[in-house]
Amino acid sequence: MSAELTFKDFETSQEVRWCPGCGDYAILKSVQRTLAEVGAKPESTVFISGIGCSSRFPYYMNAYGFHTIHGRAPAVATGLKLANPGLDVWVVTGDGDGLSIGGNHMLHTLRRNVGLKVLLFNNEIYGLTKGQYSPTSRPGTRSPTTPLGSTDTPLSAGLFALGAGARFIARAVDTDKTRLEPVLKAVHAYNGTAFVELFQNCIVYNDQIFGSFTDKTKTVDGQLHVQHGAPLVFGEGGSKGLRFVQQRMQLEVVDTENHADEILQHDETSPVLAQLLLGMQTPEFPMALGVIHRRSEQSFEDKFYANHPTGLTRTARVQDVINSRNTWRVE
Amino acid sequence: MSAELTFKDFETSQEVRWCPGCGDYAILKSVQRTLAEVGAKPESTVFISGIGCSSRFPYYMNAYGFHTIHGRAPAVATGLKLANPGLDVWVVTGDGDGLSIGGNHMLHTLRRNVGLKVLLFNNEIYGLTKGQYSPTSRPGTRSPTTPLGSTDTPLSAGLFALGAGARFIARAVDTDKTRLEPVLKAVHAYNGTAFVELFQNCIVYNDQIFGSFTDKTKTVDGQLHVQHGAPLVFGEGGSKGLRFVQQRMQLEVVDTENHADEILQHDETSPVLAQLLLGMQTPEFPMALGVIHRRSEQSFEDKFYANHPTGLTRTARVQDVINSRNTWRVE
Amino acid sequence: MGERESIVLRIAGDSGDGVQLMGSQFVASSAYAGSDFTTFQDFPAEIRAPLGSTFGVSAYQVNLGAGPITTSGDDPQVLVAFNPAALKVSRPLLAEGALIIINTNSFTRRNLAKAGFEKDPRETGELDGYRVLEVEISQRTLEAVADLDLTKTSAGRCKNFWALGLLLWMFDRELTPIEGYIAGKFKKNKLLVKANLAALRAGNAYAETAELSAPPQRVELQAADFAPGQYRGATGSEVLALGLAAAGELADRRLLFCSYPITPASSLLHHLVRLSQLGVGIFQAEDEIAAACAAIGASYGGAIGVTSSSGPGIALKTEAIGLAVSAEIPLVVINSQRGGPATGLPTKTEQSDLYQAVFGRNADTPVPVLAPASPSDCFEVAIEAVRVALRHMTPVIILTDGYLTNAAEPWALPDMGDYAPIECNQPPLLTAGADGESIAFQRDPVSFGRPWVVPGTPELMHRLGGLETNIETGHLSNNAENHQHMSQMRADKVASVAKFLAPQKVALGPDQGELGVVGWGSTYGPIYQAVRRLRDTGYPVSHVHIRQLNPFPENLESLLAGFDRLLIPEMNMGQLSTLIRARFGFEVVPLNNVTGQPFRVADLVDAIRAQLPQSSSEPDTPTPREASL
Amino acid sequence: MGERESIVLRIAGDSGDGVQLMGSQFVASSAYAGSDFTTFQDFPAEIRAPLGSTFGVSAYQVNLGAGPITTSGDDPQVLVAFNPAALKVSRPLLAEGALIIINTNSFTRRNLAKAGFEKDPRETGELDGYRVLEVEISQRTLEAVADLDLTKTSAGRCKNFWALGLLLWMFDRELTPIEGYIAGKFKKNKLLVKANLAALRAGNAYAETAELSAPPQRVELQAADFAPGQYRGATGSEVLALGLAAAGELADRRLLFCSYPITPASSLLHHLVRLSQLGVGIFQAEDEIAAACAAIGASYGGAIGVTSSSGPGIALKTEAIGLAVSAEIPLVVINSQRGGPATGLPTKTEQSDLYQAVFGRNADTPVPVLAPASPSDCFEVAIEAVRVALRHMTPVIILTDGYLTNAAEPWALPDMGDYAPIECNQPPLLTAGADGESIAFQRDPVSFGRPWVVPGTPELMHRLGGLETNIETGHLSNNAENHQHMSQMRADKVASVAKFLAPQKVALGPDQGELGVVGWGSTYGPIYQAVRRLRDTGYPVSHVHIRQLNPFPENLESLLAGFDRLLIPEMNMGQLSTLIRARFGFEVVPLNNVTGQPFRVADLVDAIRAQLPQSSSEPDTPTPREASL
Ligand SMILES: Cc1ncc(C[n+]2csc(CCOP(=O)(O)OP(=O)(O)O)c2C)c(N)n1
Ligand SMILES: Cc1ncc(C[n+]2csc(CCOP(=O)(O)OP(=O)(O)O)c2C)c(N)n1
Ligand code: SF4
Ligand code: SF4
Ligand SMILES: [Mg+2]
Ligand SMILES: [Mg+2]
Repeated sequence: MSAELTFKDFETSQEVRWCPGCGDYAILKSVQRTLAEVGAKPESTVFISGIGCSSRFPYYMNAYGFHTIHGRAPAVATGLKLANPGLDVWVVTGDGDGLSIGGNHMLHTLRRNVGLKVLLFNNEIYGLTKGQYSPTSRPGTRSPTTPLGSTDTPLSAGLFALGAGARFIARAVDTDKTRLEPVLKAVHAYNGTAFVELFQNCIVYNDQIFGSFTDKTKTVDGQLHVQHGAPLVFGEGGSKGLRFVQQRMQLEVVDTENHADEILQHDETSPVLAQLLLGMQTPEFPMALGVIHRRSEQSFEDKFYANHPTGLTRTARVQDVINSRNTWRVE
Repeated sequence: MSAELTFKDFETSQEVRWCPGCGDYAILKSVQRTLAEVGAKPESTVFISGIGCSSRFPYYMNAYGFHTIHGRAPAVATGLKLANPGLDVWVVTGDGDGLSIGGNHMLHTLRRNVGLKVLLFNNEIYGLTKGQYSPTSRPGTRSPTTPLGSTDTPLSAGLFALGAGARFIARAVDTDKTRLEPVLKAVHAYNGTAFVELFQNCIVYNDQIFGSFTDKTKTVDGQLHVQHGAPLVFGEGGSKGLRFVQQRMQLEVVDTENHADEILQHDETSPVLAQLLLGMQTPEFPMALGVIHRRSEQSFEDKFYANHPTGLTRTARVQDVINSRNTWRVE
Repeated sequence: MGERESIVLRIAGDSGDGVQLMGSQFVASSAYAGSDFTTFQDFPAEIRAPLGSTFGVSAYQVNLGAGPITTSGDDPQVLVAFNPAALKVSRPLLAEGALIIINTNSFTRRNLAKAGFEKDPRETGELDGYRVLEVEISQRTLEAVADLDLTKTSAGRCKNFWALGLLLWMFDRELTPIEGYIAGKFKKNKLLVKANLAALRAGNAYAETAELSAPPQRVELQAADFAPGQYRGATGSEVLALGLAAAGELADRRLLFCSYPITPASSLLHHLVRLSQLGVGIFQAEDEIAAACAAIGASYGGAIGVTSSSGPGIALKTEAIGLAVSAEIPLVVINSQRGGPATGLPTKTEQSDLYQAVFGRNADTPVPVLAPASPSDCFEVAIEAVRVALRHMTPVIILTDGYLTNAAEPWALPDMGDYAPIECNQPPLLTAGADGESIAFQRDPVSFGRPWVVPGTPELMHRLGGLETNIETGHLSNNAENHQHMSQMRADKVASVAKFLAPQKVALGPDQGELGVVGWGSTYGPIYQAVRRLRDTGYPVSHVHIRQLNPFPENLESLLAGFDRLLIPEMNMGQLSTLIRARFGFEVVPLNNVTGQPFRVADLVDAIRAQLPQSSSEPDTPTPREASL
Repeated sequence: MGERESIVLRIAGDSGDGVQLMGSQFVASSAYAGSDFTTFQDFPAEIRAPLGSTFGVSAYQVNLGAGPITTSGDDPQVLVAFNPAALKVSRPLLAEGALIIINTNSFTRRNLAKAGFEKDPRETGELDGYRVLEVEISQRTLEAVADLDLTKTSAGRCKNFWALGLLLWMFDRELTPIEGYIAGKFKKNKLLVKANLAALRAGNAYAETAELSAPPQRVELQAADFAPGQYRGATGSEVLALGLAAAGELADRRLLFCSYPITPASSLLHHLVRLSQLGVGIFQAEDEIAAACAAIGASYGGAIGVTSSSGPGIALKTEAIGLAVSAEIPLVVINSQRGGPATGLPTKTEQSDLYQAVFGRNADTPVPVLAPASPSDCFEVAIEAVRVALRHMTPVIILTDGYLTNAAEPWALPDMGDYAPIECNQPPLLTAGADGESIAFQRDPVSFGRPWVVPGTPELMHRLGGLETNIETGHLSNNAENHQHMSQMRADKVASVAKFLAPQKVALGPDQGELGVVGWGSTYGPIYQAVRRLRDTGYPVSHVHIRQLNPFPENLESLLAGFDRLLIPEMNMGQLSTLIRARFGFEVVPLNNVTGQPFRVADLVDAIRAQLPQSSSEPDTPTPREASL
């Protein structure tokens, strides 16, 4: 495999079985392209998923793949990463898989900073089981279990991750490959838990739920693409920006021209800024996309190996250990 | 039971079986006293716990009590609250019970805002199982499973709750009854999920772990008692205060005299301020105590009943429903 | 075609072809006309597979006729194939000489390729031995609605009603009920009412007029011999939902259904959410553990807590079920079984969670287990389960499965007046000086049910939990003898359930003899048919169907002992066989089918006959097989 | 007191009295002197109960002597009671005429009241029938260390060594090894070394000098007849930990132990964390589900993934175990059983998770199950479990329990040279044009183990999961026949385990006869003793102990068939009885003990004799009982 890889090298023979028009297709392609571009090796790349439409992902990737059980992918992946930290381990999950039944494993994975690349396909619905509302569904979501509209308060995936202590939080839109692929590259390069919320359209059960910022006519005013060190501006030609109102401890949208020096710069290391950006709701605010939060910190497995007295290698013989303590001899 | 109740009315005949000197005793007493003071009725008060030292709490309360299984108290309590929203339902849990195995239920309880009063006894250790480190243990904690010191990054209970969408977050020290009891009263009065982190000393396995702010010599400089609308000051005579440095988006301790007008006022409705306060680490900062965050919002069960077409009452007869659709008659 | 006792029809096409709607309307019309029936919906595993793919085929199968019809039929004698993939998938199932109605418009090169046909099967001889009726269904539908102002897509969507019109003529059914249905269904869009009516009538007319000179001739079905009464068609999960609501009414308690979606259990959730007016509430929890625990909390609070899932989700609930046993809290746990292990075959049916239900908990933790035999039986079982849970203060497991969930049959509507109220154990009055705390632990001497003392009750405050407690006071106890007593009490409690339930009866045949065929759950239909056929041709065989799997009915041992041989067909690797052997020590012959499909009656007939080798009276005829159309 | 074959000693006191340390040092000294022994630690359920309370009593019991000693003994003949509560709790256990050594300094009014004595038992006649030695242990300890500069508390803490000194004199043991131990243990604090040495010697001298004129006289124990070799004392969980590490070495793989603390399973975790140098890693997960899944992930990555818990935690793992079955991933699951249901009796022992191990999963999901019989046997079983997991690519369950976990006995140290390396299934070489993807699914024809292809291996990328897959390609498959084949393959795989394991032997007695007593797990010790006693007095009875519970050994059926009657003692409500009946159809007599305590040998002797009513050769003697001191 000396020749350069293309995305085709990451395709499998399996027929892709998502609904026509599902956002999953676009993400699959972007991942395949990104892996080819960064020169990942299929044999040292592993995709671990739970259960859900999105969790079928591993079948379509020519890499090692494990389609585990509902909600448990981060736990399986943690075990794998401890056994072999040299692998690139990706976790593919959904809003139900990763935040409902699997919320606890996600929480502790993020807290520990296990070196996993977590792609959370958030379509705000349980796709595979035919469209019940999920913990990220908006209030009022009509579904087979909420025929009159849901009333639960949704979870913000980003704020949840921040509260869990995530060091890397990013967001991207399924079909926007020019923005998605750089995020995937950053994920690939990161060595702790890289948590990415992907806004993924479920054309069957929750079509256009992200329309307020993904609709062609809305992207310019509806999306803010953050870049560390760059001003937090959006809109036509960067005409709008964000400033911080200390009195209320809140963000505000202002026009860039008149408030040039008040516009915030993006600082991906600031938890406060992350909280503000992740908490922005459309249409009042744009949706913050890109790498919103990134701090460098030793990964769980690095600590594990560094603190393990022998780096998990066998340096003694069982016989010697058995014989070493408080023994006596009978002749 | 027309006469006024005293804390004795909330005691049971069961011998209390915590280790002598355990912080749990003080909390028990404060809860008993508070319930008596607010005029709670034993018969409409329920304590639901998981498993752990702290989870033995219900046995010692003359009220209804259910000592369930490890980590699941919030889920059992949610079911109870839906069945009978008129009850005062308290959840007693530990850092292991509520944040390790039970993290997911805690997350979703907070997200939904179920009307539960959650007392999380955080002793940063698994007491009942003899002292293993927990998800809130400091790095370096020596325990039976981490004889060389733990390396995991701990979870902040408060930041986790905030990320989960908690509307009420408070903190108190086990033995400081003058501060604890007002917090418990606020908890009693709140109608959504009231989440309280109690710094509870485990004298056997993690003694004095909160010494940096609970030690008698440290309370004045080590504790900041927040009060909505009041300035965020602490230290001898309120000599120190917190200000916000916008550039770094961080808090800073300053002396009150010279920076009087920069000192922040506590705003319990601000998530940003909550994040800042909950994130403060001793000894650089004081430990923020009291009601740190409180926003009023309809509780889960109130929404449940309001949106249930019949408020969960039976308004039709099964026979009529059975006979109502697409039937035919055979003579 | 002459009069027939019954016939099996299968309609297959893409998910978007409206196959399920067409099937259910066809069945409705047949029901009005007095046919017995059992239907089965065969959904694709994918949500919305690519158009034209074989794995995207959705099918609706119905067996209808004089009855008793208890299965959806082995081999379809009529197939409606909306596209090549539908033909590809269904052809191997058909009876010899079956009639295949093909929508020729969909037999394009592209669709043929998608279905994996190298050549058009109509030309390769593959369809020899069948009778094929080629109709331009799509084309004729478009023509029928041509003068309405519809998009081509909308117009095309009417083709299921066109095809239904044709079928209705074939089976000599009235159009009127279907017309009424169309008017209701599309009442928000007059144009669609017109279009679908036009399509329906056009298909009907097409069949009637000279255009249809060859097959299909009319099918004359013998009417079923129904007992007088009110009927409706219903699937197992619909009936189960109503049964739970009925139990709530009989107990005069609210019902809180706590669940997390999973195939095929979700459909129960979807039905129950529409029964609010019966005092039913739904809690969609974050996972199965929370669902089980919330149901326990609900029961603790005095509602009827019900939780439901399929095998993998039930696995997660087992710890919580143990808590309900220990704390003696009533709880109904419904398992809609599916193919396993692990995620397995979520859309396929299986009966392989019997071990899990009876034995699948840590420690000695017995739980009553009931299994409905048919969609109608779901009503009885739901009520019985709640009755047992409240009487004995125990969790009860109901084992249903993917087949029962989706299969529909005519349901003789129950009369609620026939059901006794569901009693629950009331706490005794507190006499002066008595210990209010221990009242919740004063168990009934026969059922071992403890009083259901709910929070909010004055003076009876007490503590429950999962730690072992003193048998009298309910206080924590580490005492050795007490644990022995409590373990025995828990065993006795579950054993006592049998005292209250009906003794085991024979479903068909005498209650002793050469061979007993013993089944449980959704295999009732095929076993019943197979035994009926064999008995009709003189074979000495009986059918025993066990609804009460733990504890077994008190008379089961003596009943089974009356047969020389026992054959136990199950859709698993032999789980009931194990239980029967373990309990009674009988030799049994297991017949295990784990294909994700219900048993075929013909296969059962063969298997049963193989157990009757020297039966005297036997004409050596081949397995009776429906004459083909 | 003359020479005795064996004696049972119990030391009891408050958690802070150093009872466990004292016991283990006493046993060490006895071991050096050539005694066989079995010890059992009886911990209070509370972490640190109030001083002086009965529920805070911590006890250490040891049975020692000529051996084979296989239980920690029924009735202690010597009791050291550090306080009234210790006496209160232990008195009912004692043999008639036992010697009670009392620390009189603790028999204050306050302590007596805390222990629930209304009057001082020394004065009420309660202790008539025992021999009582009253010693001011606390007081004399203080005197012994008086000239050292110690706080009173520190000084008082030396009393366990004072009492140990006394015991060592009674049993005529050397002080030297204990002195060495003290020097090591307190090496960071010279003062404590001095103090404890002083106390030890003072206690010893006290016994030796005239001050002790009455009892205790010296106890002379017959030395045990040990096979030559190296020994050490070890608890089941220590040995199990070393066995797992040994398996890692034999397989030349890292071992990743993923667990969540729970009583009594945690002790395994605590032991393994100290075996890092053997390539063992520990992952303390957030819960049991994560622990099981992480172990699966570890095995997927080529390490030996092991997970461990007790019943309630195992319940949570059952879904994940199903995944390992489906994906054919090796995994070792260790269940340290405890009393149940639910939280139950966490500190008490029980064998009631056998059903759960064999049947406790959704679907047909067979898993091999092994159970060690004694602390030493844990080594063999750990290695065997890993061998099976790797050979068959399957999860394997080990059932140990609270008793085995904490019981210690002399362990004849194994020679690693005696163990064959553990092989795993290597992927075949990839030939040109072959399908690398399907190589992971090419199963061995005998063991049905598939190659262990781990991520990182070039060219063999493939996908695993919990959905049903094609038996040859490993691709997803909904196919009916394939599911039947895969189900059969999974059943055959587990059945094939028996082909590789040793046939069942008889533990004691002939391999056929009037009565076979059949046990499994930690009841080995008491059953063995009971059968031995009865055989010694001429009763025709054999002991069969099953290590391999699923599948049963291939010859088990024929072996058991050789007995006229089978008695099955278990610390549960009859779970092995069910399995034996279900599998072989044999009538069995269950003997069920669910008291949270191991069987008493005397009770077993009675129960076994009751099954031998007409045995010819029977002298009508009472149950042999140890002569009291
Ligand atoms: C233990 C268990 N519970 C429930 C299910 C059913 N189930 C499968 S996927 C899913 C939710 C899928 O939603 P999400 O994670 O958002 O993925 P999507 O299909 O939307 O991509 C559920 C409830 C299961 N397979 N296993
Ligand atoms: C399913 C299950 N897993 C594990 C345990 C063992 N266990 C009981 S309490 C506990 C942790 C207790 O820690 P925490 O919640 O912090 O309570 P504390 O004892 O410190 O008050 C554990 C691991 C259990 N009882 N059940
Ligand atoms: S149901 Fe939704 S998420 Fe699932 S494949 Fe279809 S479009 Fe995609
Ligand atoms: S172990 Fe710690 S938390 Fe538990 S009772 Fe003792 S002091 Fe309290
Ligand atoms: Mg989703
Ligand atoms: Mg704790």
